[in-house]
Amino acid sequence: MKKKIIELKGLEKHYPVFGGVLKRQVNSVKALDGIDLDIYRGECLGVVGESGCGKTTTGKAIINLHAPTGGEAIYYPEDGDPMDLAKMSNRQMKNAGIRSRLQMVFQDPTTSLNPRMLIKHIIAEPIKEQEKLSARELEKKIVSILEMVGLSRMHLMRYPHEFSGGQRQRIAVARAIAASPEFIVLDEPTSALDVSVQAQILNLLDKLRKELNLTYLFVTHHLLVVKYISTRIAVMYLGKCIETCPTDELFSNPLHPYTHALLSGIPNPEVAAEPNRIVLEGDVPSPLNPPSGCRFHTRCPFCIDVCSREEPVLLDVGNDHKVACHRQDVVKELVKEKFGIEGYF
Amino acid sequence: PKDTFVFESYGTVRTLDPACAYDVVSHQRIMNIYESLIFFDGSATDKFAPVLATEVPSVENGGIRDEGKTYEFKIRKGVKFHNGNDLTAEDVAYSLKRHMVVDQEGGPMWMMLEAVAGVSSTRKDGKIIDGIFETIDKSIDVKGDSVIIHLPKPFPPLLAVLAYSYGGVILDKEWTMANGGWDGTVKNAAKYNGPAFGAEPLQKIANGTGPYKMVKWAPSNEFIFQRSDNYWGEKPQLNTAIIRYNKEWSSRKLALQNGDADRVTVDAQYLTEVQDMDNIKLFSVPQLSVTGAMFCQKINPEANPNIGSGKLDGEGIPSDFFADINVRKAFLHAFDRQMYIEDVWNNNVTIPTTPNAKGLPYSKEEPVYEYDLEKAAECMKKAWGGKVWEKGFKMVITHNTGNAQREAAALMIAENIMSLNPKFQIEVRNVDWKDYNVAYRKFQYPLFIIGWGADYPDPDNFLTTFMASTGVYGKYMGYKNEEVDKLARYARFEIDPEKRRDAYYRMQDLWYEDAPGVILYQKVDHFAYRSNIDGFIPHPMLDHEWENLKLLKKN
Amino acid sequence: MTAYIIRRLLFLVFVLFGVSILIFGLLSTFSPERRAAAYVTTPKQAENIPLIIQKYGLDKPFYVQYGKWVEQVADGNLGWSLVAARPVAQAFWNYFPTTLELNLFASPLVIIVGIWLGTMSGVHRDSFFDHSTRIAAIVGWSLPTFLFALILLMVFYGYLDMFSPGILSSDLSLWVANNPDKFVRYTGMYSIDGLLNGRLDITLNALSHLVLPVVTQVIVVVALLMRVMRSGMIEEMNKDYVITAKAKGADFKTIYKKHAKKNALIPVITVAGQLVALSMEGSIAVEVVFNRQGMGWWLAESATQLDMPVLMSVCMFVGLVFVTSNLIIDIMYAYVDPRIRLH
Amino acid sequence: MAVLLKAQDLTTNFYTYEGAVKALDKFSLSIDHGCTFGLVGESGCGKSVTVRSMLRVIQSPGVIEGGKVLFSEKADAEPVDLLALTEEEMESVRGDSISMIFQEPNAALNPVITIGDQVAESFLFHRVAEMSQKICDAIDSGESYGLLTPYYRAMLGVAAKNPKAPLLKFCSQVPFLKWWDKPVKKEALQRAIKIIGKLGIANPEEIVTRYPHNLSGGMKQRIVIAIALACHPTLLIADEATSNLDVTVQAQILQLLNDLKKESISSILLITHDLGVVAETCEKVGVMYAGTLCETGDVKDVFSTPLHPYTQALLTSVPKFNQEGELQSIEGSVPNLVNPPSGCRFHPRCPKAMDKCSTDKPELKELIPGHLVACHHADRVIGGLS
Amino acid sequence: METSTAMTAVQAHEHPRLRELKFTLARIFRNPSAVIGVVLLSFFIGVAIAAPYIAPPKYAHAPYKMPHKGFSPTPKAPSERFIMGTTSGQYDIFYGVVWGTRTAFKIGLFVVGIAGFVGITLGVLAGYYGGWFDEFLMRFVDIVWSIPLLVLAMTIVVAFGRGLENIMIALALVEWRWYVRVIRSEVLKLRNQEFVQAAKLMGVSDCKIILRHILPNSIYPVLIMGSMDMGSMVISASFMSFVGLGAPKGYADWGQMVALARNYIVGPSNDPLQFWYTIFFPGICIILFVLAWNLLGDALRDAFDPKLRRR
Ligand SMILES: Nc1ncnc2c1ncn2[C@@H]1O[C@H](COP(=O)(O)OP(=O)(O)OP(=O)(O)O)[C@@H](O)[C@H]1O
Ligand SMILES: Nc1ncnc2c1ncn2[C@@H]1O[C@H](COP(=O)(O)OP(=O)(O)OP(=O)(O)O)[C@@H](O)[C@H]1O
Ligand SMILES: [Mg+2]
Ligand SMILES: [Mg+2]
Repeated sequence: MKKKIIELKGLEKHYPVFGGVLKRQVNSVKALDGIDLDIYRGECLGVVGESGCGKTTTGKAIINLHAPTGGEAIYYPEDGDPMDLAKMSNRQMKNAGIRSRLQMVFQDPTTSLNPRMLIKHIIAEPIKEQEKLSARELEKKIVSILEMVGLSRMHLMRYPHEFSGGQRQRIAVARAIAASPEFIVLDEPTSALDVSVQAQILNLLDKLRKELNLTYLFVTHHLLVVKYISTRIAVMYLGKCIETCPTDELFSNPLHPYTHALLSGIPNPEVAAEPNRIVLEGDVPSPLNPPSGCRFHTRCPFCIDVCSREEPVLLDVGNDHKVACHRQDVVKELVKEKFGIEGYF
Repeated sequence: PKDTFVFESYGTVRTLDPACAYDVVSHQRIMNIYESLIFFDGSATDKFAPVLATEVPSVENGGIRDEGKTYEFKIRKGVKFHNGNDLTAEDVAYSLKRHMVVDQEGGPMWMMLEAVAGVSSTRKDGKIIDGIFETIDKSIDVKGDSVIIHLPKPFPPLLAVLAYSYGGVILDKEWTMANGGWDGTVKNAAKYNGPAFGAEPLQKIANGTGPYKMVKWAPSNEFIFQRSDNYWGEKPQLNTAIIRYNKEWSSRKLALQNGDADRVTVDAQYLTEVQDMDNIKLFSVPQLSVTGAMFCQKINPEANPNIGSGKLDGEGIPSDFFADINVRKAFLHAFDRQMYIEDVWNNNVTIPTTPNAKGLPYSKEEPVYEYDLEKAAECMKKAWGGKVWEKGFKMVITHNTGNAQREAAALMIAENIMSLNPKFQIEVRNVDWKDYNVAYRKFQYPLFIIGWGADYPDPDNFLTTFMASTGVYGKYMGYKNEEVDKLARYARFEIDPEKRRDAYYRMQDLWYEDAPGVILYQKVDHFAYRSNIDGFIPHPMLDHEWENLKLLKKN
Repeated sequence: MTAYIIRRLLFLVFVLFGVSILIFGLLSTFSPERRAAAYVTTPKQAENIPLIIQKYGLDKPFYVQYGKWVEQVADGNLGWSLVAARPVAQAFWNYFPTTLELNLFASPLVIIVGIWLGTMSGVHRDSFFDHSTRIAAIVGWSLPTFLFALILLMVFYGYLDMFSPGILSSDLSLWVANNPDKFVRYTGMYSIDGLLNGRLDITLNALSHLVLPVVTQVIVVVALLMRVMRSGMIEEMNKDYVITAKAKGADFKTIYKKHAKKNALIPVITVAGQLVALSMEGSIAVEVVFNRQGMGWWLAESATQLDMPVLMSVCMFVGLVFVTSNLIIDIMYAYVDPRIRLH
Repeated sequence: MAVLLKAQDLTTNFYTYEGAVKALDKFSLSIDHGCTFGLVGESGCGKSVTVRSMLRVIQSPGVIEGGKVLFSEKADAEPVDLLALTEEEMESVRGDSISMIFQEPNAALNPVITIGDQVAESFLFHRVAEMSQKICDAIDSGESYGLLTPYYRAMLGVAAKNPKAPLLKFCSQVPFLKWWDKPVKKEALQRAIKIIGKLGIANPEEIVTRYPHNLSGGMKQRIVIAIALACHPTLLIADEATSNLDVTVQAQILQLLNDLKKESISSILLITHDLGVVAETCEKVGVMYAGTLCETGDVKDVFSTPLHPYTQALLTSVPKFNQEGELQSIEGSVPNLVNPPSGCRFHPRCPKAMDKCSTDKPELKELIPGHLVACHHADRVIGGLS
Repeated sequence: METSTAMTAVQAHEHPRLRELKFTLARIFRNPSAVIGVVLLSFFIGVAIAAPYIAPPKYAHAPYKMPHKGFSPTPKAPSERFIMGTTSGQYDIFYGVVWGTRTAFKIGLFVVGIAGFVGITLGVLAGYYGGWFDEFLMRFVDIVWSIPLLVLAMTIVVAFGRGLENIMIALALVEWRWYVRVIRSEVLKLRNQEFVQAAKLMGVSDCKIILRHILPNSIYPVLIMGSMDMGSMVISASFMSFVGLGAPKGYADWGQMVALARNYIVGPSNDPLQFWYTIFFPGICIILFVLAWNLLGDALRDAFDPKLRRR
């Protein structure tokens, strides 16, 4: 049985919105509105969804970069008792020795590296936080990490701007690894990169995960990328997780209408016949006032009464496949009926 | 225009209420609108001409009686105030009393009170003195067309006080009361006593008998006079006069040069710039105002940055540093009169030898401690048993900001003393005039430079001020000589001129002997007119802010 | 929007309170004697300093004096100005119109000239025009205002005998003083009152006295505006929407006038507050040199004569102007930039 | 098929502080009438610069150094060189014959001008004469435009003949008189509403009064498209019209472009770095690398038998639907265009590079009919193929 | 794996910091106005350093006192003895100009130093930690902000007393508000930057984050402002001298000298330019000094402009 590393129970993150004469809180952006998710050791969990649906927020909330406003994020260390990260402060995490075990790699390598620090110092920073090393040992360690990500000793004494985007992302990954983490949130690590470089990073990440036994939360909106790298996928919509299942299962047997829409929207580089598309109407509703009931019902082509009234729960339908839809059992037929789509291969 | 006179200057009027005004600028405005019983005769300081009185009282004409304790003024008839009311003896008596009743804090009424009640204020420690208003009320009587003043003791300067100071300015009783002035009763007098600044009822209104009316007073901007139609005397030639505020010298100078102003105030240091100007008449008028550098013989050692360590250890001076006459003499020898006259004043000044400047009664030429650095050094060597010379000292000399002449004197003394011995270190610092006033009164300055302008042209006003231990400056010099104090008290009330003279001569001798300070200069004011203005009569008590408009003629 | 304005008004009250405490606190570092000395005009009066202290309670603790001051202010009594020889509140109306007049003429000029120059040099970047205006601006910026004012005074009044300092020529000033019924001082500004009373000569005369002060004021303030406008223009001209407009077939003039300029104005508005502050500062030197008795002159004079009630009130007034103008600027901001919503 | 637009040896440099960025180096390309042409390449390879150079809307410090852009609006007409036109003539081409959709809908719309105004502008730049004529006719047939109708009639009469008449220019400077074009503006706004409505935006009357920030990304992109389509251009250039949008929205936009093309536009130049989009929507494709075109031809040909090593690598480095095994990656990174590699710009990363590659710049050669490639190896590859 | 920047290959042996410095300097000096600025500034620095040799003081303990020969208020034209003439009070203009350079630097460095230090410290803390301290500080800044520089500075000088030291203190007490605001807004931007968040994730302490990540990245706008301020503070100080709150007469301070010369700008009618030297020399010094710093500041602004920064 796979071991859990992190378990989210109704995790919530609301960003307050202020207004009125006295600038009191008048509303909140429900960026993350009660999400349940298990993450297992050694897996790469892809999180997909539209822009603004709360993917990044999930990642940041888990590792407590933005303290969650509700729910639990339970971390199961390899040895020792589980702890609820959502209730811990940064300092507590540091004292418990788990701060550096949860890391993050950001989307834009340009802004995630301090432009005024040498690569050497950037990578040394997390190492120094963990152990005292002599200068020589430190350098040795840095070089070994650099080599792990495909850079070399000659890059030590350079500034980030002297690197290409792909190299910078490697450095960002190297820095994350240098903290010897167990779990890394990868927030669209390739979307700022060139197509030709994207593959390098994806391969690197995959290699590192296997070598170092890391767990990834891979956030992206590029479905083919998740398909390539993830072992399991969670689909999000408006601050909710609506479907999670192993990668292959998702592409072969999607259950949520939104997932269908996502899959059908992927342009296929393989030259094929005219594709059939599920073109959704309208835009994503505002997370300030999310729709009642099923959040997708405003755009769902198969919406029925109950959808706007009741919020569907995330149901396990077997095969490690969970979905939150009132009509999950009939969606496939409906799609076929209405759009003539049978599969996405 | 032809009949308009424009004068640019930088003085600011504080108030038009004669009971409260105590500065030259206000004086100028008031005295061209109001009139007093008598005024100076031409350029004289000791001769008077009748104005609202028909004659100047004297012992000869019986106006002064009872060995100088009773004065009688006959009031002129047919004089009208600007508002049309007639002048009566009642108005005169009311006015004289009213000023004293009002007696604002820091006002000029101490002179009249001194004469009439023998005190310098209606209040003591902030409380009204019992019975003072009765005393004031009783001291002035109306008898027919005459007003009689009773003094408890003879007071020789009384005529001068009445002529120049505000005590003699005559108001319209009816109008004053209508405008919230004293209601004339002793009972209510306390209510009108000591008004706050700006709360004086006549502060910005005026109604006099004078040749000019006020048309407009925009403070610190312009003051406009207009000839009064019902003036009793000779009709002045100028119809209007504008006195405009202008502090920037360049701008004033250009105004004079371009003919936009008929007269501007010229400070001494700019004299040369005006001298060569075309179409300009320049008068240099020595004033009854002397400036001196005074040594403080008991400096306040508390938190005083001006005396360094406060000890004679080369890093400061002790608080009684100047109590040693040798130190004082050394400083006096360090003052280079010749150079001061030439450089600072362009040879255009006299340096009186004593506070009783030339032009004052009983002025006497005393010897001076001539400029001689060797002698200065000698004195210094003797001072404090030679300790001064050996240890050196450090101190600060101050002068008030913006006065170039005083600044030069301070620098000169400081630099000359410093040249005696490299261990002597003197810093010259400027201090805002108001702070200066406060500080020297707290005995903060080892040496302070300050001037005194006559309230009335009498040696008393100068010698007592500068020398007596009760005098305004004598006090803060910490200088005390019993003989001086006795002479000063005695001479003030003595009416025999011979005896007075002897007393004042002796005091002036003592100024030299005791060397409590040095007189730096007798102020010279410069009056620069466009050449088409005639009629200016110089007067040693009417300084550069003054202008007697009715005398001027423009052609 | 309403909530925003209400909040800003509350803020205004807060700032005024803060300013008054601040200035009062600063001025109460004076010893009671020094503050009493402010009431003294001749050395002879200085005798009475202890009495003055007592009378005005100058030796009381800070909060007592402040409380008393607040009480007075609530009564509309801002104190007595020595310089003006008037109660502060009254004197204010003597001086304020003069400053207002100066800035009334200077500000539009500053805005027009600054925006025009900035736009032009931004659009024609690196041209001769651009370089020369930039150099002029930087030199103007480096020149002390008062020095510049004095030089103008020397050249125009000294050599050419034009544009005399002051507010109004004496003959007209006389006429006005003598005819209070024929010439009503509606606004206190001669240039405008002249028009309102149908006396064009007075207006012209007042304007001729305004030429040099306004020129000085404009030169002092315009440099900043120009610089911001220029860089805004350069930035906006490189934005994608300009390319879009070009791709639509827009001509150059439309591009910079309609598209870029409006956007470039947005950063200009952010420095508008600074412009207001600069104008207030500029007014001091201008008024002192050109002998115009306005607020700036009053302040300078009060500072040198320790006229504390004035310092206090002028600071409060300046704060008031500043905060209100910032409020107006913010509202303008929201007007120019539809993305901003005030809340 | 007739050639609509042909770029020859287009060279564009950006003179930056670090030196001249040689963004386009002898770039050549041709687009036929009625064809959807996809231009692909990774970020920074010069796709946007290409089209901006063609339209001559390069931002400073960019300078078009040389080349020709031959454009023949009518299939049989003599082509004109856009780079040789005067600025004024160019203005009438832009937005009318050729128009452009920009990469960033956020940046491409002026934030302080209303949507309606921005869309209507296109008409005001190119259709004043026509609209004036229409209004004149309307007035002549009795329609009233308020009190000023006679003034409008007179002025619009002039405008109908020559919208750039000096009289009109003069009047536009004068207060009050400058309102002569009010009816035209109104008409332009009407047209804007119509075209916005056509793009599937509900409630266009209301939308035109809004500012860009009130709209969602998808809507903004539609507005940008509306602006480009306003005057029925012969060539529509879509510069990554969908790359910043979400998958679901991207689907909407692509659908829209497809529909529009069927209806009206003759040709589309679609720029993207998403090979999937090209495969689905285009007939022809050009692959760019570092400022040069390395391969062009029919989509099917290029994607099934890529001849250029870069194209080959690119195709294997993007994850595909039925991806199996590891992704092949191209080693190294995109060159800095200040100091581009000599010879073939791809040679430092090319697995097959030989000496010649680093010295000689390969020409674009038509090896298979309709399939051009710029590579010294291509011959051999062809040989291998056959 | 090699970035293709030729530069890195050529200069790889250099220490990267040196390389960066060179690069920055090269960018600054590419701007001709910066060159002018730096040349002017070096000249002033040279004069300030060499002041005791160029113009030996009369009293070693008071070198800022301008020596004077006599007391005459009328300035005297340049002569062999006084090569720039003497100003009112017969002070040697040349001496004043030379030592005034030191005064100018003193004013600039003191004001910018204090204001910068206070402003940066408070601004960084407020921006980084936020909370009540930030709230309190910013409300206080709001209050101080609402009074223009000169007005507030004048009030402070009045309260503390005249003199150059007090002017400097007053200006510093007013000017810090700018630094607080500028640096705080920079810090607010940086605080949510990803590299700062990354550092936090690694458990780096706040103190190190501030010193290593926040300060080095937020200091540039402050540098630019500081350089501009170096000049403008001299102008502000000279304005105070002009109003009459400044250094005592005879103190070697350009502002004081200009203020002193104000009455001689217009010479007598027959020779209007008679006293040109009284205003010209100190005036030109002020202008050039301020100009130098402004040019430098402008060049820094260009050089550090993030939009132009190479990626
Ligand atoms: N600091 C914040 N303050 C307020 N609202 C925020 C903040 N960060 C994010 N949000 C809001 O929360 C919602 C979710 O944001 P999030 O960044 O998690 O989306 P995302 O799925 O990562 O989107 P993208 O694909 O664009 O990165 C958005 O509506 C966003 O506007
Ligand atoms: N304004 C500019 N200043 C300097 N260099 C520029 C400028 N605009 C573009 N470039 C350079 O020109 C090259 C091509 O840029 P271009 O925008 O055409 O790329 P692109 O292919 O459109 O990329 P993307 O997919 O990111 O839009 C880039 O290397 C870029 O650095
Ligand atoms: Mg995100
Ligand atoms: Mg592009």
